[in-house]
Amino acid sequence: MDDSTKRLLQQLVRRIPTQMLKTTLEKWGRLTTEQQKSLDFTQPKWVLTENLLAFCEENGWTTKHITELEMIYVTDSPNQGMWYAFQLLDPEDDAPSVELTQFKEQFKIHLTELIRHVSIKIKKHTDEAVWIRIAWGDSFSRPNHLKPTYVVHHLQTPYVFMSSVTRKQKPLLSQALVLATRYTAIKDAHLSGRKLTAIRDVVMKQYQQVFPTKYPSPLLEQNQTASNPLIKREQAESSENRHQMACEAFGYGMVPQLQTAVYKLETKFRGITNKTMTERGEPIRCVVKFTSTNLLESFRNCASSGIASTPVTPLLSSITQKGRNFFVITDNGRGPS
Amino acid sequence: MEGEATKGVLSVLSRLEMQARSRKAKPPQQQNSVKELKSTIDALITQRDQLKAQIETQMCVQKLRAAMDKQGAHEADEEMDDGSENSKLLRLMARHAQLKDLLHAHHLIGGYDIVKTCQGKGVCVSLATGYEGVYLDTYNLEIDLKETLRIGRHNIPPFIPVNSLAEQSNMQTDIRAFLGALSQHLNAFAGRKQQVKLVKELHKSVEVLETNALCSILVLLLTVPREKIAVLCTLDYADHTRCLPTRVCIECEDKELPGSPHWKNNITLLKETPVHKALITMKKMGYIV
Amino acid sequence: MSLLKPFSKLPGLNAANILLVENEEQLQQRLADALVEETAVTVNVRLAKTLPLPLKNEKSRPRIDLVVFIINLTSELSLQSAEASLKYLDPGYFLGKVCLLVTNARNASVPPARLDTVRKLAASLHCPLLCAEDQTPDGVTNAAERLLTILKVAAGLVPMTTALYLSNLTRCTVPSDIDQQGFD
Amino acid sequence: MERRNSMARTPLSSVVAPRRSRSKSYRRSYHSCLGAASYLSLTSGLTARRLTTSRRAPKSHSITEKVSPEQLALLVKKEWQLSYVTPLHQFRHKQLKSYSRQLQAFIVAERQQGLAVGMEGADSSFRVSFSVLQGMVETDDDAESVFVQIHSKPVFAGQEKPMRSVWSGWLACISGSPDYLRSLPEDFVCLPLFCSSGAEWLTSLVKSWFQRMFDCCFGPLEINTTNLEWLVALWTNCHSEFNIQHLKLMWTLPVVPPLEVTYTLHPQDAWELWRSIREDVQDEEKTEGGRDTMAKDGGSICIEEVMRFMQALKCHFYRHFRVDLSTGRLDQVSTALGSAKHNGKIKISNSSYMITTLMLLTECALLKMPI
Repeated sequence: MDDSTKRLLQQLVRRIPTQMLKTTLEKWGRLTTEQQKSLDFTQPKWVLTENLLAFCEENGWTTKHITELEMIYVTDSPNQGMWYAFQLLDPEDDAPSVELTQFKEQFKIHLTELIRHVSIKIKKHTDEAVWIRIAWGDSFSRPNHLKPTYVVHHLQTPYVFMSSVTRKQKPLLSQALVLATRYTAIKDAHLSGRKLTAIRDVVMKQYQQVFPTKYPSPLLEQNQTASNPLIKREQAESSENRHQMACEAFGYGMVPQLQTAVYKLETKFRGITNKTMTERGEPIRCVVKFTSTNLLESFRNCASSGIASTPVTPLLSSITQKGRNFFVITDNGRGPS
Repeated sequence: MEGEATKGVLSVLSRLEMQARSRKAKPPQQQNSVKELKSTIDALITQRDQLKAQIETQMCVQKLRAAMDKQGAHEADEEMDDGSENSKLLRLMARHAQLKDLLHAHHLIGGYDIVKTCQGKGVCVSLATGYEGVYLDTYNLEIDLKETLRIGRHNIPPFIPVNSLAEQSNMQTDIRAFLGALSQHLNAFAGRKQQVKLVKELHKSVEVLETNALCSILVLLLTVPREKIAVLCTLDYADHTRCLPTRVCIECEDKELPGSPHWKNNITLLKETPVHKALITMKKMGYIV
Repeated sequence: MSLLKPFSKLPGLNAANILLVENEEQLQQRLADALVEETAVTVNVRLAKTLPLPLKNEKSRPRIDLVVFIINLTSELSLQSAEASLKYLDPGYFLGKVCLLVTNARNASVPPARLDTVRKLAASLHCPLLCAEDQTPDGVTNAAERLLTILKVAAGLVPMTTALYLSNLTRCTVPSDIDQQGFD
Repeated sequence: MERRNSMARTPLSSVVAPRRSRSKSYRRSYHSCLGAASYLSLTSGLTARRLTTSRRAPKSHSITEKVSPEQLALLVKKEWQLSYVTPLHQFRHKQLKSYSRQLQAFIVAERQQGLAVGMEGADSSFRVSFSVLQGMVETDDDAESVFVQIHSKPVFAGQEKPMRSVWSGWLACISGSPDYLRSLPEDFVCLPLFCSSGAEWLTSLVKSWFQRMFDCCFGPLEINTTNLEWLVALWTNCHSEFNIQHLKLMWTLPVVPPLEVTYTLHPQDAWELWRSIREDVQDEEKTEGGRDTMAKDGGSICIEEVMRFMQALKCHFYRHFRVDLSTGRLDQVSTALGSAKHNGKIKISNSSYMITTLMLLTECALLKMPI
């Protein structure tokens, strides 16, 4: 049990919140029952770490076992760190019939061809997604388990989600993924966020959307209190209309919790008042960033309260429609997507 | 007493005065009341004419519709002789009414329904899906009707290749083919997903080892009752427009079991009937627990 | 587009009708809930984001006795929208049947110039200017009670006082030093 | 808005006129209970609210000659929390030494009483130093700025371990309004602007000591939207001489959950927009014969230009996102010269233009003071 495993275990136990530690260890199942009982989770974290290090000694756990524990923790709480979405392009004709075992072998073969020192662990999680943990080493050093990269892929869907990956590792990983999924290319989907479930729902369209129907049932306004007969809203119809358009643009009810949206603008200034600025040739370069704990809900409230005028500008509604939260806008429409 | 009498005289005088004044005023009153009556009459007449015209057009449209339904749309056009302006209009109206009823009927039998949006510049198609009489999800797709048809907002999951379907069945010209293919894909997907759900609910003894988002692959772990041997059954739904697998393969430790006749017709059974029904019959026949 | 007239309809029996105009549509709902709890008089509350009011419910709308413009000082747009809405009021309302209600007056991010513009606006319209605190429930009930007193007078339910007389007492006046130009 | 309340007498109120004197007082008292009396009307005439219509454009005049670089280094690149201070009674610049000793004793005494209990680390030996920031003034009415620094060392640390600075703060008055400063009685010193950075408990200790010693009072000083907009204009104007690298503005929109908008402009584009707006305003003034504004050598910036610049930025934003930023609150402004936050946090990153910023802050402090 060399010290790299010890360091990995220490880092992992420090990272897992105490209330989750108990369930994660139980799921891992490598602790004997009395070892599990002897752990008192009310003690401070460093005491628990010492106990677990002792058990590690006793049970002779290897780095492999510890990475297993880490994977259980990460798959259970996927909303840590930043996640980036990538899109697979133009599938081969046998892409729809790629099977899990086939994908596993292909991915391992291709990645180890590209880089020898790498440790790969692939697991199918209950959410039907394939989780891959990659510990990178370079040509002469052993894989560094302290900074692994996680990749999540739903088979037969054109999307892959990656946690932080360095510029050097990205082309290798992309290459291996493209070959294993039998697609021909992969591109950055310009969608990132702290909650994996959120960016997956946006891309897989797994949230409630509102569409015009023949028999429109009035959408329930969130704050639809039992209206007292004495109180009448004069412009109820226009506010309902705004609310409908807001829901059409940003989804209805619980929406995926994106946190940010970034727009790089390079567009000419068109002000009604000063002429000099309008004739000025070059565009104005600026970056606009929207941040909120629940971005789509904030935008929806903006639109339904009238702060953002409706119908919602395509710039904002294309976050949900195109599944992106990074845009480059130039005067001749969208910049290089 | 004095009061009543004088009151009496005064009231009489005032009444007389009133009558005199009203008689003087009446002639002009009479005139404008007459004028009023005349205008109401004119209004009523115009209204009656309009209603008559409407009845007429309805009658014609009904006649045309009947003719159209009998011989199908095309021949009916030549049969109408007078090429006058309003007959073209009538024919158009009849055609419009017919299409509307057709669409409504199509929607009733679980097909797709189309509704106009944003002042006619776009259309929203709602594709209902169902399996074995149970209505499942409804998917919506907005199409912009500018010069070229463009797919706008939709909630169809990404593993259903909407764009490639649009190209294959060249949506620009033949939108019915595109919507038909899309509806087929969606219904097949909903059917397969429903089957997996039913397998998990009805067959606790059968373990679903693997499936994917598109439900185009299903790996089941079956156990043969007597010898408790595990059998791995993989169903591959390569054709995404149907709910039945295109390829079924069985793997097992003792090699010759997959070759045995029973299991052969089990495979054909799995190929022809939905998987949850096939499992029921296999259980009844005692091949699996 | 209907121009709101103060005396265009017959008043209801023992009824007082108030119109709350707020661009943000946040405080007006809570104020309305507090106002309708009044039992002595049946208070009808109409809520609007801006004026003019839609022609559609012209018939069902009772005669409005008091129009209250709610201005949130932290938002520049709130003041502009109130000023725009004022144009759609019949001049008859400016005889004691209009009131300005200002929130967040003590908020640090409010430039003093904005509060002065509101005070000058109120002074020029001869209408009272109330400052309300909208963060706590009792701040809202307090504001509702003060509106109720003005409403009762405006609806003519208080003997011996007319809306005009009350407005003359309560209208906002601008202290002279406000107009004094800068130091230099 | 010319003064109309005296002329537009409605007929009824003129009837009331004879009893005007009594009813006027009656109206004022009734009037105040109705809430129109805000804290504004309480301020005396002199510091009454006034709208600065124009300010001197910041010039990188050599502050370094007036103030020693080391002292400047103390003020720069650190985020200060702003407060206002009422004039100090019997404050002598000469007695700084004794003030250091008294404050040091006060802090140690408070520490022993366990007043500051929740304080992490057992620092208990302190050293306080008062010093004068020579030359940190603009007009001769301004009092010299005073800098306070507190060093401390954990108890059990050995002698050799150096004292590290745990708290610093300074009081300043940069071109305070002359007639206010001259109106102060003799033994009062006015240093309205108080900047502090360091442990919160130390800040409150220093404040309570000042309040006890010089009979003054402190209060939080926020920077409201107009002053933030002034800083936007003043800092953007410096780009011709000093590269401000970026102009970053942050708004918060009042929705649930609150939406933060960060609007970062390329410095050159921001500057060109600013320059074109200044030219437009100057052309208009030339055409309509213009008010007798100060010499228009670009020396001074007027509020009209500031408002137009902000309006142009918001309208550029509106054209793309169709969201009107004036519904929100301007929270923060930052460039390479420094950053200012609505809740009263200021950071000066470059000393060459800090005088103009400090003049603006001094004016805010003077206005916010209750007396």
